[in-house]
Amino acid sequence: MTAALSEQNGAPRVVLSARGLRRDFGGFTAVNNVNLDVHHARVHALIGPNGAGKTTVFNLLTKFLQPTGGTITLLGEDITRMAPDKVARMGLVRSFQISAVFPHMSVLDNVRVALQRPNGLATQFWKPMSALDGLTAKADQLIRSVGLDKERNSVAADLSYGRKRVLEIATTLALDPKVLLLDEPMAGMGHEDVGMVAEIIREVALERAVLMVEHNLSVVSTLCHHVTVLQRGEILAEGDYANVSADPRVRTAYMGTEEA
Amino acid sequence: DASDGKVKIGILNDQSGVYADFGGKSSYEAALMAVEDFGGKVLGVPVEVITADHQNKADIASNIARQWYDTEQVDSIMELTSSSVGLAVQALSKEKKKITINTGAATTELTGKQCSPYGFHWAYDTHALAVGTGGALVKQGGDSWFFLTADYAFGYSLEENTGNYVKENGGTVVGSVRHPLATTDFSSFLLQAQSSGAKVIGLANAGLDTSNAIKQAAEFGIVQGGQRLAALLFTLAEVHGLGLEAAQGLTLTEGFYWNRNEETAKFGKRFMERTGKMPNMVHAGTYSAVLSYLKAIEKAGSDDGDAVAKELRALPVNDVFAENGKVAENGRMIHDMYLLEVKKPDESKEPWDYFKVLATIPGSEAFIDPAKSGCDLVKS
Amino acid sequence: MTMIFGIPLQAFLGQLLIGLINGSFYALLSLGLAIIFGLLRVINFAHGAQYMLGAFFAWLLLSYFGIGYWPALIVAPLAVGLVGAIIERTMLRRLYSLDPLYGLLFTFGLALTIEGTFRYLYGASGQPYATPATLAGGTNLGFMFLPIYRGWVIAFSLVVCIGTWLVIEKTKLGSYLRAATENPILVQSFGINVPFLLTLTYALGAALAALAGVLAAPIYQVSPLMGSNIIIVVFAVVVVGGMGSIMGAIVTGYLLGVAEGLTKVFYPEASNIVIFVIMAIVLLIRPAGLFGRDV
Amino acid sequence: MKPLLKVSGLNAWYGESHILHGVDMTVGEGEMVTLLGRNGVGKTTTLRSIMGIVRNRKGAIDFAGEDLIKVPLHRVAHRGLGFIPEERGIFSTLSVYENLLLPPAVAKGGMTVDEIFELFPNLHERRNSPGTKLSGGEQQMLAIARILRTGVRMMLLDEPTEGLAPVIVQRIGDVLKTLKERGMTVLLVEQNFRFASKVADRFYLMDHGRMVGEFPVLELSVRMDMLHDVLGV
Amino acid sequence: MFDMTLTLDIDKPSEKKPVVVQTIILAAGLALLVLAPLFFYPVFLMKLLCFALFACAFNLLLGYTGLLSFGHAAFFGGAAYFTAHAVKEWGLPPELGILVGVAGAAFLGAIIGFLAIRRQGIYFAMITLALAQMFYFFCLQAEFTKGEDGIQSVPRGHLFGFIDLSQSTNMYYFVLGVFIIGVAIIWRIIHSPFGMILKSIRENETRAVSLGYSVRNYKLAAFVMSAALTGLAGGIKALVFQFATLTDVSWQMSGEVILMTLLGGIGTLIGPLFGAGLVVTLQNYLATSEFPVTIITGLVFMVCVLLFRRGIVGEFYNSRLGRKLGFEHRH
Ligand SMILES: Nc1ncnc2c1ncn2[C@@H]1O[C@H](COP(=O)(O)OP(=O)(O)OP(=O)(O)O)[C@@H](O)[C@H]1O
Ligand SMILES: Nc1ncnc2c1ncn2[C@@H]1O[C@H](COP(=O)(O)OP(=O)(O)OP(=O)(O)O)[C@@H](O)[C@H]1O
Ligand SMILES: [Mg+2]
Ligand SMILES: [Mg+2]
Repeated sequence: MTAALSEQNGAPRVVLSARGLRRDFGGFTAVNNVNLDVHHARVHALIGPNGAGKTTVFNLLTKFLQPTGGTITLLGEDITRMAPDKVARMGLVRSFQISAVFPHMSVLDNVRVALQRPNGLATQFWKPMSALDGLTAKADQLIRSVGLDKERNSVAADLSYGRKRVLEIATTLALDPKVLLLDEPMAGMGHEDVGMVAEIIREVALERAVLMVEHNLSVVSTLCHHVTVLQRGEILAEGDYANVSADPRVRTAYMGTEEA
Repeated sequence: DASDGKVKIGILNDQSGVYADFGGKSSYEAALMAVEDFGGKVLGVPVEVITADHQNKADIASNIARQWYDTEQVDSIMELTSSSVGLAVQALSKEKKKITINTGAATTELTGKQCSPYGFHWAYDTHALAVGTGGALVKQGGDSWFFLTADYAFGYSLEENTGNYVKENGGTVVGSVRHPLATTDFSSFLLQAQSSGAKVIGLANAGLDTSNAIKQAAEFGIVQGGQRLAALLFTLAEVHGLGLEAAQGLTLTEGFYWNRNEETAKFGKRFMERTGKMPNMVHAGTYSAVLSYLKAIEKAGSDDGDAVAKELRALPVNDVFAENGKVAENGRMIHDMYLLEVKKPDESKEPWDYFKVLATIPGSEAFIDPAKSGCDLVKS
Repeated sequence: MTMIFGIPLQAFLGQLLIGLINGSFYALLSLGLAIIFGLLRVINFAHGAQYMLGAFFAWLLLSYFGIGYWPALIVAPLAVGLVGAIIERTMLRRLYSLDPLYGLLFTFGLALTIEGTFRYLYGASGQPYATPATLAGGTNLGFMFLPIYRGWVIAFSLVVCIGTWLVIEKTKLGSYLRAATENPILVQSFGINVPFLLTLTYALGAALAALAGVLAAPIYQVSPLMGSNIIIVVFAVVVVGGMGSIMGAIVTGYLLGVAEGLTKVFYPEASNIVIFVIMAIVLLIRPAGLFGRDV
Repeated sequence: MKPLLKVSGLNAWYGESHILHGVDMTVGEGEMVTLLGRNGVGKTTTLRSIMGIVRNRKGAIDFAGEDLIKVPLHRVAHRGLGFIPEERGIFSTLSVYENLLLPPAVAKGGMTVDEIFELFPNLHERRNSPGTKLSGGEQQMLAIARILRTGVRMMLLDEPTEGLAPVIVQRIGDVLKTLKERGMTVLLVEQNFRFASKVADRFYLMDHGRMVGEFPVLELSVRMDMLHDVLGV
Repeated sequence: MFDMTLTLDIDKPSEKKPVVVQTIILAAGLALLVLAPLFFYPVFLMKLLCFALFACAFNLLLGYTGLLSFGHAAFFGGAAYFTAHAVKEWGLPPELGILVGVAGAAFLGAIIGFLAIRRQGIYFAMITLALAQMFYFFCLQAEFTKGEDGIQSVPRGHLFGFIDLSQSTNMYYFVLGVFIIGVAIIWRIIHSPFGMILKSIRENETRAVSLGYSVRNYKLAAFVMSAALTGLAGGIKALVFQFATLTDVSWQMSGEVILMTLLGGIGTLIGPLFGAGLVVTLQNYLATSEFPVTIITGLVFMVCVLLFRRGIVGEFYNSRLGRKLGFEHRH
């Protein structure tokens, strides 16, 4: 409700926000006092050195981990204690740092499985498989949009690593999420795919919020509207890429002295 | 005359489980001996004996029995160790109008509420054990009892029969504890029995369970502490398994002892030659049951269930197992039982010389008066 | 007489002690299971059978070769360990690359075969095994009569458990073993002979089970069924303790033994299921088990 | 330069699929060679075949005068060859410290634990936590550090920079340079071309299970076209 | 979760022509079952069908959800007890008695499943085993189960009030009918949108969660369905043998059904039917022989796991003939 109002005022509305987020592992604090606002129709990058807590933040936001402290709000609703599948159903969907597909299903079926839930075709144990035929067209469209047409009928396990990541993005998009969390979507991808995936992300971000972790700074610089830098679990700097990358603290902590 | 050209007897019992020594394969041998002694033929047709292991499972037993009747032309089934098996097969046989003669199971139910016109109970029962072993110990001053009871029908029946007997004779039952079949560790039950202060600890279980309990009682110094053990169902086979050292001094009740007289000893030796061990009451009882069955067929001139059942009730039983035994209306074969004591190792003069006969318990005392058995076959 | 919760002190302490003795067996067995599982990712269903084998070896040694308890305490575990090694080398090893459930199924079949064979050969009824003369008799502790042999079982099992734990957790060998569980190929590429390590592990686990078997022989009879009677309870112990945690297996073994012993005092009918009930409760509260890591 | 590793006519298979079709390459003593190629051309497979992890292979792998084809996997390390896999292979049941100490030293001259902790302070800080609780980058450092201890003569390094922050990549580059100064031989598989160009002496270019090109770092600029064709850089 | 080298996919024809062949095979199979009592001992056939249905229901969980339950005997034996009690003590007609059994098994399945699905893989197997063992001890001690004796002499009664089931032919066709209905239900579940989600959960659970599927609920639903269908098998078994005993709730029974499924082919619809047929025949054959069944059972288990993980039907599907007939499977 509040979110919808703010949009009318012209400013991009906040769809996902975290306040004072904290997570301890034993005595070790992996994430500490993180405040984060993810906006509709924007690509937000979360960068930082290895071990800074980026994946942990993702896990906290998507409820795969329970926060030790702080609150998370999604579309105006407090989701701090919600189950991960429920959060996903509310429209917050993630990809994984290590590719996650259904290995022994065809590419088409991978996408259709994702389409089943939003189309209310998941619990019908009494209906025949042909009930799913209606999803094929939509699935094909998604497959085409990520350039997997040739592999449509191959088993996901047979795809190369990079293609699997692309497939994962396709299944994620199938849910038509409101907020998309991508953990290193380009990692392990060949050069030919990086550009295409970047293009896909740019496109989907037109009507969705995207939060991504990425080490490929050229991607970050061209794609992202907003960058948050994490270090040792805390926010080190925030702003657009130009500002952040000029920050000397960021340079020493993350980027190093020269562009990689 | 005999249906389908032969008379077929099935020996169905536990041949690999806890009661394998109690009856087991040797019961089959006993049946074969009986057939041979009878001449191998009845009414001019051959007599055949088959056997199977029911692994102490009532359902397996009843499946085998069903199949035997339906597809193998079996005319009667015998031995049937374990109460659950006995009851199940007797019920099935009633439906099929076939004879069962039970020598292995103990429960009085077989000839009580669940009696059958075709079902006979031959060797012993829980009542006889209660009167025999229970009675002996009560007479020796064991007037307070604590029971270790196998947690199933046979155990309850044995505990109840013995408990009643104790109470009728002025004693008390101070407590009881139930243990599952095939318990390996009795120590905590024994401790309970020990702290109950009862004079007698009644072991209302059988086979391996009883042996284990006795062994562990020794470990915990229970007998030294002044309490007595009553192994209510214990036979020659279990004594052999346990060894005289551990078993000495136990009082027990059996319907047969091979070394009781010349005739029994002769039978025992013959049996020994075939099986490598001496017979207990189950083996001798099975011999007797088969013999009596064949006699009844001969007398009836047919192997039809109704005719044979009638003759079995009419004929007296006189063989190596029973002297002047007779079959009551409820199917109970009434005969004398023996109160025995296990010898000390140095008293034993030859292998398998394990028992002293303390007393003979007349059949009328040992077994329930058929009129009071609860069996509706008995006209009152 | 002193009473605790309406139970004579003597009975209470007595049962506590007996619980500890049972716990000793649970601990020894779940320790072996935990080691094999921890390193091979195989749920060794044959553990009960190997425990039984240990007892049977001791019995066979005594009845056919006149070899007594003390040598048997060493020889039987070695022999069973050797059998374990052969099984691992020839069969079990082929299953490592598959889902761990196949290991469970294989050892389940193995257990049936071993038990079936011994039932076939020796019948289901137990064979007696005498308490060694040096440990025969008992002492009156005042509150109970403690058979010396049972006291020995508690003490000895504690020593074995702690010793094994030290080896696995604190030595280089132990860290090789743990690493090899996760990625045998990589560990091998570091220059460590992993196949041999795995064989050794399975042999060690089997030997521990056999050791428990020899310890048990004088208390319970030596019976082909002794293993299958205890194995499922030990499974529950392992689940409660947290799979793969060696310390967890040991501590939970003793704890649940005591819990079971106490149930026998207060509510004997439930003594069979108390361990399973505890398991259910633990699962509700801490699905990973008392000592398990979250997975 | 004396060749330390000489691979000739190496073929390798995964089950039925034939991945390497006669790979030939040489790595000199103390040299740092980088293997470039697109996804799935068989770079990892080459390393795994040399190490002996892929056993279904034919050809000759001469390492310090001995053919490795017949050496069982657990003896290869003792010949002085260390392998750092793409997926890092950190053990979750071992602490960081235990992970570090795991591989047995195969020769003298490896780095000491103190030197390693100096190189990778993160590891020192997290030394008592379970290995896989480290972040991806920390795990990569641990994987490299682990091999540095053992004193091998040659390392096979599979994509060490994948998923690492630029600072860490730089640090790893520095480490590799340090190692080279100490005489370590390295065969590196890398997608990060820029990184590779900073550390390598020589490049091999791979396509479809074969070597399709080879050139020293100095010729890099003139070879750009060929790289473009094969890699699509 | 379960090993993926197995024949995972469903008995699904890939081309048109094989459909004909498969229809013929199916029809022949049905005809065989209808005529079988002319040639075989009906009680044996009924036993076979009961176990086949049991194994198929079990396979719904193992083969299609990837959950290895080591406690299915609880549902099988539990339902047998419930049905037997309902028919014998409450005097219900057979069809209602069986429904009581199914409902009871489903209820038990909900409880055990609720606890067990908190863990995965091997833990799941052990927990189901332990909980089923707990149920076993409950049955051992509960009044209504009659301890070691079991519930004996259960009347078969009259189906729908007029078909006398004590006639073994009538009983046979009743059992056959129930079997066909049971298998049809399983087939439908597997080939449904729901079945698709089950498959995806088995393939990658975390991913399924992130797509918004409440994995626990799906698993629990599959568990309860499998338990209920197992209960159907247990209920008819109680009527066929007029008996309900501890054997059916013992862990050995849980092991047996795994063997049947493994032997026939995990994840194939009709594999368990063959597995059950083989095991039941073997047991029948060995029941009256000297040789203990357990040794053979154990050995078959070991050989299967080591050499024929696909099982009879799975191996057939992968054989040349099987492929020709269109049963080809990936992997
Ligand atoms: N275990 C395996 N079984 C079957 N095929 C495999 C296996 N591992 C890799 N492959 C196939 O072998 C080919 C070469 O793989 P390899 O891992 O060597 O490629 P790579 O050059 O290292 O690629 P990347 O840059 O993605 O790591 C690929 O087509 C891959 O799909
Ligand atoms: N489950 C866990 N238990 C203990 N420590 C953890 C756990 N998960 C993460 N950590 C620690 O938290 C810190 C942050 O890890 P995280 O995976 O979030 O890093 P990251 O920023 O994603 O790094 P990378 O870019 O390398 O993936 C690391 O030091 C890691 O060791
Ligand atoms: Mg990360
Ligand atoms: Mg690679």
